Amino acid sequence: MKLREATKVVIITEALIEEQIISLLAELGVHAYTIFREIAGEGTRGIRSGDCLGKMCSNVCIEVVIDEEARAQAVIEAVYNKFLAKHYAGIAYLENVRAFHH
Amino acid sequence: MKLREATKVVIITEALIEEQIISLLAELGVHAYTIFREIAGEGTRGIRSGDCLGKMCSNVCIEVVIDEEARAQAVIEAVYNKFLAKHYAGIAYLENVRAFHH
Amino acid sequence: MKLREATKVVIITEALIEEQIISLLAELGVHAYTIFREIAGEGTRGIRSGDCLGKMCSNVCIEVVIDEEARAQAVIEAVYNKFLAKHYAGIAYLENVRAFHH
Amino acid sequence: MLTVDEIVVILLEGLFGPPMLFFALGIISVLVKSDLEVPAAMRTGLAMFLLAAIGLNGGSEAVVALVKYPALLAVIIIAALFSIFCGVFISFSTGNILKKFAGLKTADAWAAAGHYGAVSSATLAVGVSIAAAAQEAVGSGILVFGGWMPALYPFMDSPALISAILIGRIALAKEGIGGGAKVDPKKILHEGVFGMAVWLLVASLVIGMLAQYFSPKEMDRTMLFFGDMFRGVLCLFLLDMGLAAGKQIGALKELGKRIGRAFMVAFILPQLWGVMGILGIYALHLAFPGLLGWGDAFVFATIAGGCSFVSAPAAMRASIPEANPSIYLPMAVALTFPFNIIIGMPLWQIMCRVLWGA
Amino acid sequence: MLTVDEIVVILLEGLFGPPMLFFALGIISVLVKSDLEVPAAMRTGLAMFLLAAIGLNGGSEAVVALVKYPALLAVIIIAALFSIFCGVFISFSTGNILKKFAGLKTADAWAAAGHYGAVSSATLAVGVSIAAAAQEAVGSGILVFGGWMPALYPFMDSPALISAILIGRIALAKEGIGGGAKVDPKKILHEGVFGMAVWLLVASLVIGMLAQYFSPKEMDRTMLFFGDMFRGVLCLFLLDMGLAAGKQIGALKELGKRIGRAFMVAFILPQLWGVMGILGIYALHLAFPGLLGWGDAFVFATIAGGCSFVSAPAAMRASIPEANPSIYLPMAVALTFPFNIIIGMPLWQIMCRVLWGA
Amino acid sequence: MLTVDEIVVILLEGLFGPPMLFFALGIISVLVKSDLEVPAAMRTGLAMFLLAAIGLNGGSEAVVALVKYPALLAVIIIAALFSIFCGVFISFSTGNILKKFAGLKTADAWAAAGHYGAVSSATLAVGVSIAAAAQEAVGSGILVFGGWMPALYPFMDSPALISAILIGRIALAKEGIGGGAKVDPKKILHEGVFGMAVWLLVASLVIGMLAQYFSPKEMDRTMLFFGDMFRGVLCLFLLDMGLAAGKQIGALKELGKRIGRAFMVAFILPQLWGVMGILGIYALHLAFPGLLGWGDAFVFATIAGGCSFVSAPAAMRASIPEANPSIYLPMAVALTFPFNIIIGMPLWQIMCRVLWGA
Ligand SMILES: Nc1ncnc2c1ncn2[C@@H]1O[C@H](COP(=O)(O)O)[C@@H](O)[C@H]1O
Ligand SMILES: Nc1ncnc2c1ncn2[C@@H]1O[C@H](COP(=O)(O)O)[C@@H](O)[C@H]1O
Ligand SMILES: Nc1ncnc2c1ncn2[C@@H]1O[C@H](COP(=O)(O)O)[C@@H](O)[C@H]1O
Ligand code: NA
Ligand code: NA
Ligand code: NA
Repeated sequence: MKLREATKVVIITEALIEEQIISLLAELGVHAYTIFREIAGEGTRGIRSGDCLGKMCSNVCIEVVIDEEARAQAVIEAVYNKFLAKHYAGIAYLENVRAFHH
Repeated sequence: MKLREATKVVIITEALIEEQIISLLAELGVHAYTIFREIAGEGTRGIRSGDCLGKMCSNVCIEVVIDEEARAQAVIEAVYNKFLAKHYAGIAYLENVRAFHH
Repeated sequence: MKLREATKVVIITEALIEEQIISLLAELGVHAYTIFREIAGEGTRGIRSGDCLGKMCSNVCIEVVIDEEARAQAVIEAVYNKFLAKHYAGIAYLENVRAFHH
Repeated sequence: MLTVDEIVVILLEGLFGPPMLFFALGIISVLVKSDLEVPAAMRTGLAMFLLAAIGLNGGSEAVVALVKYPALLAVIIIAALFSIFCGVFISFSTGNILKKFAGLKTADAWAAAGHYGAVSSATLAVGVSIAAAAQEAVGSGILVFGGWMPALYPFMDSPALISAILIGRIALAKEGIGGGAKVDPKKILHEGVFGMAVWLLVASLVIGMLAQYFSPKEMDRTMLFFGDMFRGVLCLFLLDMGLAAGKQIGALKELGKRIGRAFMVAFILPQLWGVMGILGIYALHLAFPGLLGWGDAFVFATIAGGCSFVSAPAAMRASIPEANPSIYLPMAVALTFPFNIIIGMPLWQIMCRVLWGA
Repeated sequence: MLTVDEIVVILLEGLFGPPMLFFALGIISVLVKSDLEVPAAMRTGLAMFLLAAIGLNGGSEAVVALVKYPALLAVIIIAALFSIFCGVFISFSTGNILKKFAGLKTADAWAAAGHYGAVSSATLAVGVSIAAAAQEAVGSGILVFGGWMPALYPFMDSPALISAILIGRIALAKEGIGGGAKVDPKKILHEGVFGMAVWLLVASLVIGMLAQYFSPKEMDRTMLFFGDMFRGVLCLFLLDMGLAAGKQIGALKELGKRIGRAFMVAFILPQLWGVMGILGIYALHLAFPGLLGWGDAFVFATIAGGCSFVSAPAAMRASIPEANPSIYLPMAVALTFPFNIIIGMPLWQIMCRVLWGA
Repeated sequence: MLTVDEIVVILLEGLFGPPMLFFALGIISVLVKSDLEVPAAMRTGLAMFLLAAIGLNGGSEAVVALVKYPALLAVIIIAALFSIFCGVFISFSTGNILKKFAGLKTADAWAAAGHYGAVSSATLAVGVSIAAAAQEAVGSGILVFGGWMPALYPFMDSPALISAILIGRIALAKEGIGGGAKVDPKKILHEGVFGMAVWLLVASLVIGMLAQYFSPKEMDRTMLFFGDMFRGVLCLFLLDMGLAAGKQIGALKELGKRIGRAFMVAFILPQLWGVMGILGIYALHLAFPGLLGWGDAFVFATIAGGCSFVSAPAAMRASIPEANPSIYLPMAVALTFPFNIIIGMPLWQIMCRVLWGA
């Protein structure tokens, strides 16, 4: 069996910066991820469910399964520091998973 | 680093009661959550993927990251008892995460 | 309280084979699951976000909460071997959850 | 008087007109397991178009008629009161019949009753399409369909839903079930008035009145969209309704042994309510001659006889969650809706034409 | 005979007509990295409109013609048989050519072959748009395009897919690849007949026939939507197809060294199949004079020459998963589709007009 | 000269025309907590239709006019230069006024300034609808609206966004805020030109020119969709804009004590920019008589006075993330947009008609 411990990085933030986050992931060498679009949510920065037009007010959830815990931590830290810590709404967290990817 | 242990409450249920669940969360003091809409699924109460019109037959997934495990348990219990135990289709579960939210 | 340990199987793969995977789950006796449709992603087999028409280029995420860890492992193995190991793009992983389902 | 030949033509034209055939296509598509699907956003778009079109057209015709015949206002008010009566009466009777005759459980009976009392926008749209075509065919000299009837929607819909829910909850309380469930008539009334369908319809009617009065040329340009496209959009909408009906056919088996009686109820009751509506409007016509055409009575019949299957299910799931949606959904969408548009409507049309001698 | 001037006009009118320009806009938008996107629900809505419109129009014209010329039934049946032949023949030949001449792997060759044999609704829609405009231009006195040709869609599509899959799987089995993969011709046939595109098209054709016969006035009202809007809706649809084509241009690099030959195949083969189709219909025209116009042959050419890029890819991904979608998708959508509508169609049109002397 | 009666008619026809009433319906729907919603895919579809329609129509009229009056080319070029000036000037002035007079923080002031400088497609669509109706009413003998004005969109939009961002970032850097944020004018320019709205509009204009020139009959068929449906589609689009405006009303409270001044700015400034635009086009009209109608100046006023609330917010969120969207979004969509279409547009129209003596 090929199940092995891995870490899933989950980033939920403004749809507007999806591309910027993907670019940052690419810079960090991460090229495999899954994107859930047009999700809604509430947080400390107000309800964000289509109260305005375009991408401004919807959220996006990006999930990245990464083999090494250390790299996962580096990724979440980079994303958090560049985007979530400053100006953009969102949350990020890690989960332990057992992955079956080739 | 600001990673800290937290618990994620996941509630998957009928889209119809999304607002009621959000109200209950608010009553419990929870004002931060993420909503995945128009998801499908099957369970003990039949396939629910758009077999009828409007919101009747789609599901919604609500995720809430909560710092204290005890509060997370209280939340899941309240939601379960008020909605899922009785009349509405759905499932609820907890996951351990390490959150990076400010 | 009715919280009990369970395992969540997560399968992210091509939207095209959603039905085939559901059939396989049914064969394995699994009749409860949740489906997230029209999600995007990148992996070793290229970006898959609507670069072509129809279902060809979107992903689907199927989540199954299963009580017994052994059955969850059997399910993920069956799905992996039949679809992901060979021809179809995707990833599958397990997560530990504490479920509240009746 | 209508000859038999004319009746046959009415039946054939209706059954084999594009809208009805697209509805059949929807049902058949499910039966043959086609993957034909109408995306949800498209469904909403089609529904919004139809509701806005019905409202705009009705409003613009109503304002012309009201200017010409101020007495029409009295007719409209009486019709609104009659609608309230119909709503309450239909819910009340249907609930009792479903419980006593069809053997449904208390919760299921009253939840289903609310569907029958409430108004079905899809049924109404088909009715308006038929009445408007008939008006068009005879020209503007003779009154067939005044257009404003759909404004009665909320006057029947909300009373019906509220009474079904209240009676149902009281009955359940007596049986000691769900004593904790709260019923909030204000909230139900709010949803009844400001729910998407009725709100858009009534608001468009008001818009049609104002625009026709102040800005008739703009109105004409607008109706190039909302008028000319109506029939075609209705076809795609009914295709989707057919798909929904087809998907619920399988759920009919949940009715189990009660299916025979449920079948009868789903078929016969709406005919009664339709006829009741027609007779009421006919009485009003006799009292105020010249203000109501046969198409008005016919459209009222589609309001009274129609069985809601989009907004009522959501209201009932929230207010009587003890009821099993697999009872009321298939009855509404897979039995009554097809019965109504295929069999009921031609009958109502013939009845109206006979009464009006048209 | 066509003069050179007339030919130039045909070419210019086609190339610089709004539909083709919107297609170009789609491709350019991708190249300049515009964020212009057609939402999936809108795409489905546009496609449903076009398919229903083609069907309704074809059905209503077919029923008129059939009543007038019962012999047309024989023509339709023979054309259907010819379609089956074309489907099988095109898949068979294309697969061999792709493998032997273009150097594709077995799986890729047969998967791509199925695309060429199958029918492209987008190509068909463009063809119908041109033929219908030509019919409109000459008035109803002269037959240019009888409208029913699109009904042949499933008669070519399913046989093409089934034969490509069967031959492909046998070839793969011989190479010892994917022995375990199951092929279920019944399932493929089911998808071929009840898949969204062909099912909606053919059902609309039947609806058009019934409605034209029983309810012609309703049909007219319906065509205010499905008829008048056709060209405009086609523009938005082709914009989306252009976007899809543009997005696949990048994937062409996967063809690697084989790109030159793939290019030739993607361009030349469909021209052959189009011409084969035209000759077949022309022979039928000679056998049954007066029942087929040049537009019929032209639309048949778009059915035979078109290369499916919506339903075929899905069918092939499921049945020959060993094949690389990055081979067949860009060939179909980024090479053959543009070639066909930009170069193939004007040529087919000229050939048909020359044969018919129109 | 316009009489008072004519002015009243202009005001009433505008305010009580269907588009404006549907906008009001949108706002009211939010206030009464209706669940009326326009799905995102439908919103995109409506916007694409309107942009393509404005472009196609403008292009086809421009090509006719350019062939007739080659001097128009000079007019267009001068107008484009004037647009660039307006864009920069409006951003610059608005930013300073918002900071000094309205007391907004630096980031908020410049982010909001970009919105006022940028172009609002929704405002433009309403303007085109009014100007085109006026042209239609007088027939093609007199020039009211040449159709090509919307092509100036990018010439005002991009310079406005770029200058607001650059000035804003420099001001923030001086205050020591966000020193690390990178501004990439090339990227902003790219988004300004190839962003969905402006790109589709301008490309459709080019398509309209080419198609009108080479394929006029095809163009006519296409305009059955893009022309006749325009007013009706605009109604549904404005309903959605009204919903968006209504949802932002609540956010106005974030303005706190500054709300009074923000109110004044949101109302008065765009009027100034609109008038500035009108005067510029009027000067051009005096220099090149016969090439510009009052509708051209009016549409230019909607370009200059409009305040972007779809593309500008996204650009500003990305480039000045320090600014609070709850300041600029409600100002743009809940204050200026309604002010502009309800009060500004009638005033601009009257001013233009007076200047042109029409
Ligand atoms: N505790 C939480 N649990 C789940 N989702 C959250 C949580 N906090 C924030 N979010 C998500 O992140 C988005 C932005 O949050 P905030 O930055 O707090 O405004 C929200 O709209 C939610 O979708
Ligand atoms: N074991 C499970 N795993 C994942 N999702 C489930 C499971 N059970 C129920 N669900 C979800 O909850 C919905 C209602 O389930 P039920 O109440 O069992 O009908 C289903 O449509 C699924 O989306
Ligand atoms: N490491 C990963 N983390 C999250 N999603 C992944 C990962 N790898 C693959 N995926 C998902 O699986 C799909 C197919 O992946 P692949 O088979 O690698 O092309 C991608 O489009 C992603 O949605
Ligand atoms: Na009713
Ligand atoms: Na073909
Ligand atoms: Na502006």
